[in-house]
Amino acid sequence: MTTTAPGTVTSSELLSVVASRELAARRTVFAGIGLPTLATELARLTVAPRIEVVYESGVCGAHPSHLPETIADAVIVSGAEAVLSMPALFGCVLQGGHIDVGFLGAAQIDRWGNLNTSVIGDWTSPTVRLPGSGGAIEVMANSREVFVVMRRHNPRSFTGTLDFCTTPGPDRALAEGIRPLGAGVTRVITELGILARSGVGEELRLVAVQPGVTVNQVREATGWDLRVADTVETVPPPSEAELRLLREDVDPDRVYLR
Amino acid sequence: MTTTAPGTVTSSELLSVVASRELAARRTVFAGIGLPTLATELARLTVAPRIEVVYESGVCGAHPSHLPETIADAVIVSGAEAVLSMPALFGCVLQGGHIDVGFLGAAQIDRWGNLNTSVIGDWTSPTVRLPGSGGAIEVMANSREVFVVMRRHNPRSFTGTLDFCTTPGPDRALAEGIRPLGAGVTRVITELGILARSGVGEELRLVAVQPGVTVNQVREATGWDLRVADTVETVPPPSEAELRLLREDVDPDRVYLR
Amino acid sequence: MDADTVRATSTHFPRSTVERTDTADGAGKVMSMKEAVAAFVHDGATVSIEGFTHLVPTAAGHEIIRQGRKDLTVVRMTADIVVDQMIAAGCVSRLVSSFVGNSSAGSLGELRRRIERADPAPLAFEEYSHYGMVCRYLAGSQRLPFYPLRSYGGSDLPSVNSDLRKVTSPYPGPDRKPEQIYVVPPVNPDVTIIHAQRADRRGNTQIWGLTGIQAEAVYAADKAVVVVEEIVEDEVVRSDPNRTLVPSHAVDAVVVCPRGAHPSFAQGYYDRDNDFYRAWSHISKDPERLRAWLAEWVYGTADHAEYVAKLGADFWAGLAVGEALSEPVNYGRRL
Amino acid sequence: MDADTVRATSTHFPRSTVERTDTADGAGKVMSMKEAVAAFVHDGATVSIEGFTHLVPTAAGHEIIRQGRKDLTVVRMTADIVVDQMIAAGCVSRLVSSFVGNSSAGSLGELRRRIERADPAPLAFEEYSHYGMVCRYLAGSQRLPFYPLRSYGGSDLPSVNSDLRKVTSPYPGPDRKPEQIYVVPPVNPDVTIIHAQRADRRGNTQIWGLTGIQAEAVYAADKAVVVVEEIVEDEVVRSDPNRTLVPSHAVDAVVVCPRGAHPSFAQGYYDRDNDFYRAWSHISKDPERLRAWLAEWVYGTADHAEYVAKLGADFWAGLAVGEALSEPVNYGRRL
Repeated sequence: MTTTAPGTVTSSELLSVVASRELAARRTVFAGIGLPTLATELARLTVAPRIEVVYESGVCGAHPSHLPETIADAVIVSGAEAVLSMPALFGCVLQGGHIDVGFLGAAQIDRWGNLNTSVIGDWTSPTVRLPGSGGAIEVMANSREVFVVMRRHNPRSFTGTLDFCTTPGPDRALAEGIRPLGAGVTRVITELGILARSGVGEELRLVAVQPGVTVNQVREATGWDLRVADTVETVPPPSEAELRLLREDVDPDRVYLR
Repeated sequence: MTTTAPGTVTSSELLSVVASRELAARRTVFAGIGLPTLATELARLTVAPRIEVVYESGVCGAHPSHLPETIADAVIVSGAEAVLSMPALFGCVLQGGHIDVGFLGAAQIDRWGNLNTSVIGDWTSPTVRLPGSGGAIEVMANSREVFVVMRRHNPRSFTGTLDFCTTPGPDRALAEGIRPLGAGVTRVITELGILARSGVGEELRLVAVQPGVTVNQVREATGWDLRVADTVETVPPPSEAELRLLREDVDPDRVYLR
Repeated sequence: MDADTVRATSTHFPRSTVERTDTADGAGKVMSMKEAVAAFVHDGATVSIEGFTHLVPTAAGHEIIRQGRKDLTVVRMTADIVVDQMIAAGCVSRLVSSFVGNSSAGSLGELRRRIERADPAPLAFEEYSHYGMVCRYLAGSQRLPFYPLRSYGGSDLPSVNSDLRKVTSPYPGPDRKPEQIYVVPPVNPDVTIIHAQRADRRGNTQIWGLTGIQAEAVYAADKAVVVVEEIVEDEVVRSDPNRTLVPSHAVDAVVVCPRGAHPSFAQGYYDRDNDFYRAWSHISKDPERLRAWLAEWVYGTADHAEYVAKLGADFWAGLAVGEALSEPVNYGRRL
Repeated sequence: MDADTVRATSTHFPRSTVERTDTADGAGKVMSMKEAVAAFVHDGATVSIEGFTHLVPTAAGHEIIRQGRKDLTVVRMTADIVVDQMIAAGCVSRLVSSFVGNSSAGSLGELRRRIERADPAPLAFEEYSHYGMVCRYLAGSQRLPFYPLRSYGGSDLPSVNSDLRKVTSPYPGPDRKPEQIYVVPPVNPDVTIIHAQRADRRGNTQIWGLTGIQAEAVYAADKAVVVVEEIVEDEVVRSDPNRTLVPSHAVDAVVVCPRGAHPSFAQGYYDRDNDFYRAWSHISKDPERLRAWLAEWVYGTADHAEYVAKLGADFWAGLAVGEALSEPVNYGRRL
C-alpha cells in the first residue's frame, strides 16, 4: 500500500474531501463504492454526523467494522440497522422517495447531466461494452438530487453528445412526458472544479475551480461550450483535519485512497 | 364443552369428514378457520398426510400445538415452516398459482358457484352488512379449484340470483374478458349432499346425497332448478375411525365441533 | 450553489422526507401515545391502522378516541373491534377496508348500524378484497400510479367502487390477444400507525410472527407512528438486521406501550384475548352497552397503562405465553 | 367426481404446481448437484441464476459447464464471473441482465469479446436496469402480465429493448392529466438456481444477510433448485419461520454444496474472495488463459468438493469469519 507524503494531496483525496462537504445537512445518501464511500464516511465525521448510507444491496444504516470493498460487503451487513429485500430497497426506499442524495459515476456525461454507462460506440456493436445501468437509472429518477464524481475531466468524458443515454436526467424524461421526482444531477466534482445545476431546464455550469486551475482550462477539458457562473469560487483545499480523518480514520488501509 | 354421544354424528362432524375425503391427493390447501380447519387436519391424518395448509395470514406449513382459533392464531406461527409477508402470500403463493384447493364459505351461492359475502339486500343500504371478501376473491380467482362448505342448505343461501356478487367464479370473469386461473367452485358440501362442477361453462349438479336424504329434498332446498347427475351416489357415512380421529385427535377441546 | 435552492426546485418530492422528526441521538422520536396522536393524527386525516389480527394497534385507537378526533378516513384491511370502537366514538366518517367483521367471532354492531340504517349517522364505505388493499399499499409505498392484480373480473365490486379500473397490457396474452387486468390506485395515508414487538430509539422496528402489510403501510404514509412493546438497545436490533422490517428513515414517532395490542396479541409477548372478541359481538350489538364500555374502558382511563392496570395481574397471567426461542444465526465478523 | 377430471379442465394452471418432486418425507428433493443440473437444466432453457454479490451460485454454474449445456438464456441481474465462465464454455447464447461487469474489480473479458467483436461467436443481450430486472421477477412470481416502474423515461434503453413499453394510468396524475409509466414484462425462467445458507430436507430455505431477489426468482420459475451450505434439522428451521424466505412448495431440488458460492460469500460462513475477483479481470482478458483456467478448475475437477479441496485448507482459513450471533427472539408457546 502506498503512503501519501504529508502535504501532497492525491486526486482521490481531493475528490473525496470536496464531495464530503457537499453532504452537509443531507439525511440519506445512496452510495456506490469507492470515492462515494470515502466522501460519505468523511462527511459522517465532519459535516453530516447523522447521515444514513443506503446501499443498493439493501443495507440501511450500516456500521461497518472495516471499510467496505463492495456495496454488498459482509461488513456492512453485520451490525447494520436494517437489511431490506431488493423489492423493498428499490420500490419503497428509492422509488418511494427517501433518498436525498444519490452518488453516480459514468463513462460519459453531457451538459444536462445525462449519463452513459452502457457503450462507447454503437450499442449493437460497441467499441467498448461497459457494465450498464445497475441501479443508476433508478437512482437518477428517484433521488432528490444526484452527485457525480468523475476521475477524468476531458472532452471524451464530458461530451456534447452521449454515445448512448443509459441514465437520463429529468429534462430528457420530461421531454418524453414522464415526470421525474428529483432534480437530477446537481453537482459534478472533478479534479478541475465543480459544475452545478439546480434542476429541470438548467445546464451544468462551472461554479468553482480547484486551486491553481483556470476557468479556461476547465472549458477546454469540457466537450461542450461550458457555461460559467457569474462568480467562480475557488474550492478551499482539503484541510489538515479533513486529510487526517480521511487517511487515519476512514481509509487507513488505503482500500480506495490512492 | 359438550360431549358427543357415540353413534350420533353432528352436522359439523359430517361436513368435516366429507370435506376431508375430497382432499385426497391434494398438495396445498388454502384454509379458512372452522370446518375447513377440521377437514384439513383430518385429511392430514387420513387421505393426505403430506398436505400443506397455507393460511391467509402468511403461514405455510403450520405445525400447531393446539387447534387454531383464528387464521392468525399464535400457535400456527410457532413451529411453522415459513411465515411470509402478505404481498408474498397473496402475490407469489396465491396469485402465483401454488394453491390446489381453496376453501370458501358464503352467505349466498348460485348455480355457477359465484359467491356473495357482502350484503343481503342492496349494497348501498343493505338489510344485512356482511364482512365482505377478505381474501375470497383472490382464493377463487387463483386456486386450482375451490371447495365450499355450507352449514345451511336452503333456497335463501342457494339462490337463483345473488343479491351481490362479491366473489365471481370463472364464468363471470370470462364474460368480462378476464381469464381465470382455476376451475372455480368444484365441490359444495352440505348436510344434504354434494354438488359438483368441473369447470368453466358447467353448472353445479347434485352428485351425491347424504344417507336418508332424497334427491327431491335437495332440489327443494335449492333456490334454482338444480341439475342432477345421471347417477347420484350416497355419501358413505363417517366411519368409526374418522370420527375417532376427529373427536380425539383433531378437536378434543371442541373448538369447532358441535 | 445553495442546497435550499436546489431543494426548492424538486417540488414533486414527498413532504415526508424532509420533515421526519429526529434529533442527534434519535431520542426526539420517542414520545408518549398522547404526544404522538396529538402531533400526527389530525381531524379529517386519512389514517391507516394496520396489523392483520396480530399486533393490532388498539391502544392508539383508544387514544384517538380520548382526544376526540373527528372526520377521519380509516384505512384498514380487517376493520375489527378497534375500528368499531372508533366509529362508535364518532371519530370516523369514511372507512376503506376488505373485511368488516369481528374476526370469526361475530359482528361489529356499530359498523352494521351505521351502514345498514345510518344509525346514528351514515358511514361512507369503500369495499375492497384483501389483495386489493395489499396492492393499494404496495402502490402507495412504491409511489406507483396503480398496481395490477388478477382479481375482480366478474365481481360486482367495480360497480360500487369506481376506483377498481382496468388496464390493457402492452404485451400479448397467452393466447396472443390483448389482455386486460384490473388495477387499484395507491393509498397514501396522512399517517400510518402500527404496533410492533420492539424498536430502537431511532425507530428501527423489528417484527416477527405475522408481519402483515405493516412495512408497506408505513412506507405509503406521509407520517408513521410505531407503537412497541419495548424499546431495546441499538445492539439488540443490530444483531439481527434482517429482522428490521421498518428502518428508522420511515418512522416519525416511537411510542412505548406494553400490551397495546390487546385484545389482539403480540407473538412471544402475550396471547390473543379470544373471550373479548366473543364478548364484543354482544357489547356492540347494544348501543347503550357499547357506550358504557367506552365510558369505562377508554374515556374512563387516562392512558393505556391505566387500562392495563384495570384489567389486573390475574387477567394478564391468563394471556401469558411460554418460551420458544429462535435459534441464533451467525452474521459473521471479519477476522 | 374424479379429481383428475376436474384437474384436466384447468388448463391455464402452471405446470410447476403438479410436478414438484417430493416424497413422503421430502427426501426426494435432496440430490447431488450433478443430478439436479441433469434433471432441471436443459439445452435451450431459460435459466435464472440469482444472488446479488452475496450467495452467487457459482458451483451450479460450474456443473452446468461440466455437463456441457448449450444455447441457454441466462437471466441474472449482475452478470459477473460465473456468467463470464459459462459464456466462455459455450453454454450461453442469450443474456438478460442489468449489470455486465466484474463487480467493481474490472471487466468480464469473454463477455466483452462476444458483444464487442462477436469473438468467437455473437451473444444476444437484453439490457435492463436493476429495478427493471427486479420488476420482471416480481411480475413473473406474481403471474402479472406486466409490472410498472418509474424508470426509463428519456433513456435510450427502450430504443434497443422493445420490451420496455408504456401504459397510461387509468387514474389522473398529480396534475390531473393522464399519466404514463413504463412497464416491464414478466420473466418466467424454466429453472431458477439460488444459493442459500441452509434449508431443511423439504426445501424450506433460510437466508440472512443480503437476500436480493432470490425468493421472487424462485417463485417466477417453473422449477427451482436451491443450493445450500448445509441441510439442517426441521426443528432449526421451525424455530424461526420468519427466516424462511422460500417455502418448500416452491422448491424442486435441494443440493448440499458447502462453499458453493466462492468467489462470492455466504454471510456467517465464509468471506468474499476479493483477490479472485481482481484476478478474473486478467484471466478473462486472455482467451488462452481463460481456457486454461476452465480446464484446470472446472473440467479438471469432478465436482465442487474437488474444487474446494484443490484450493486447500490454508486458502479457506483466509476466508474464515468470526462469530456474530443474532439475539434470539421469543415466538412463544401456548401454556
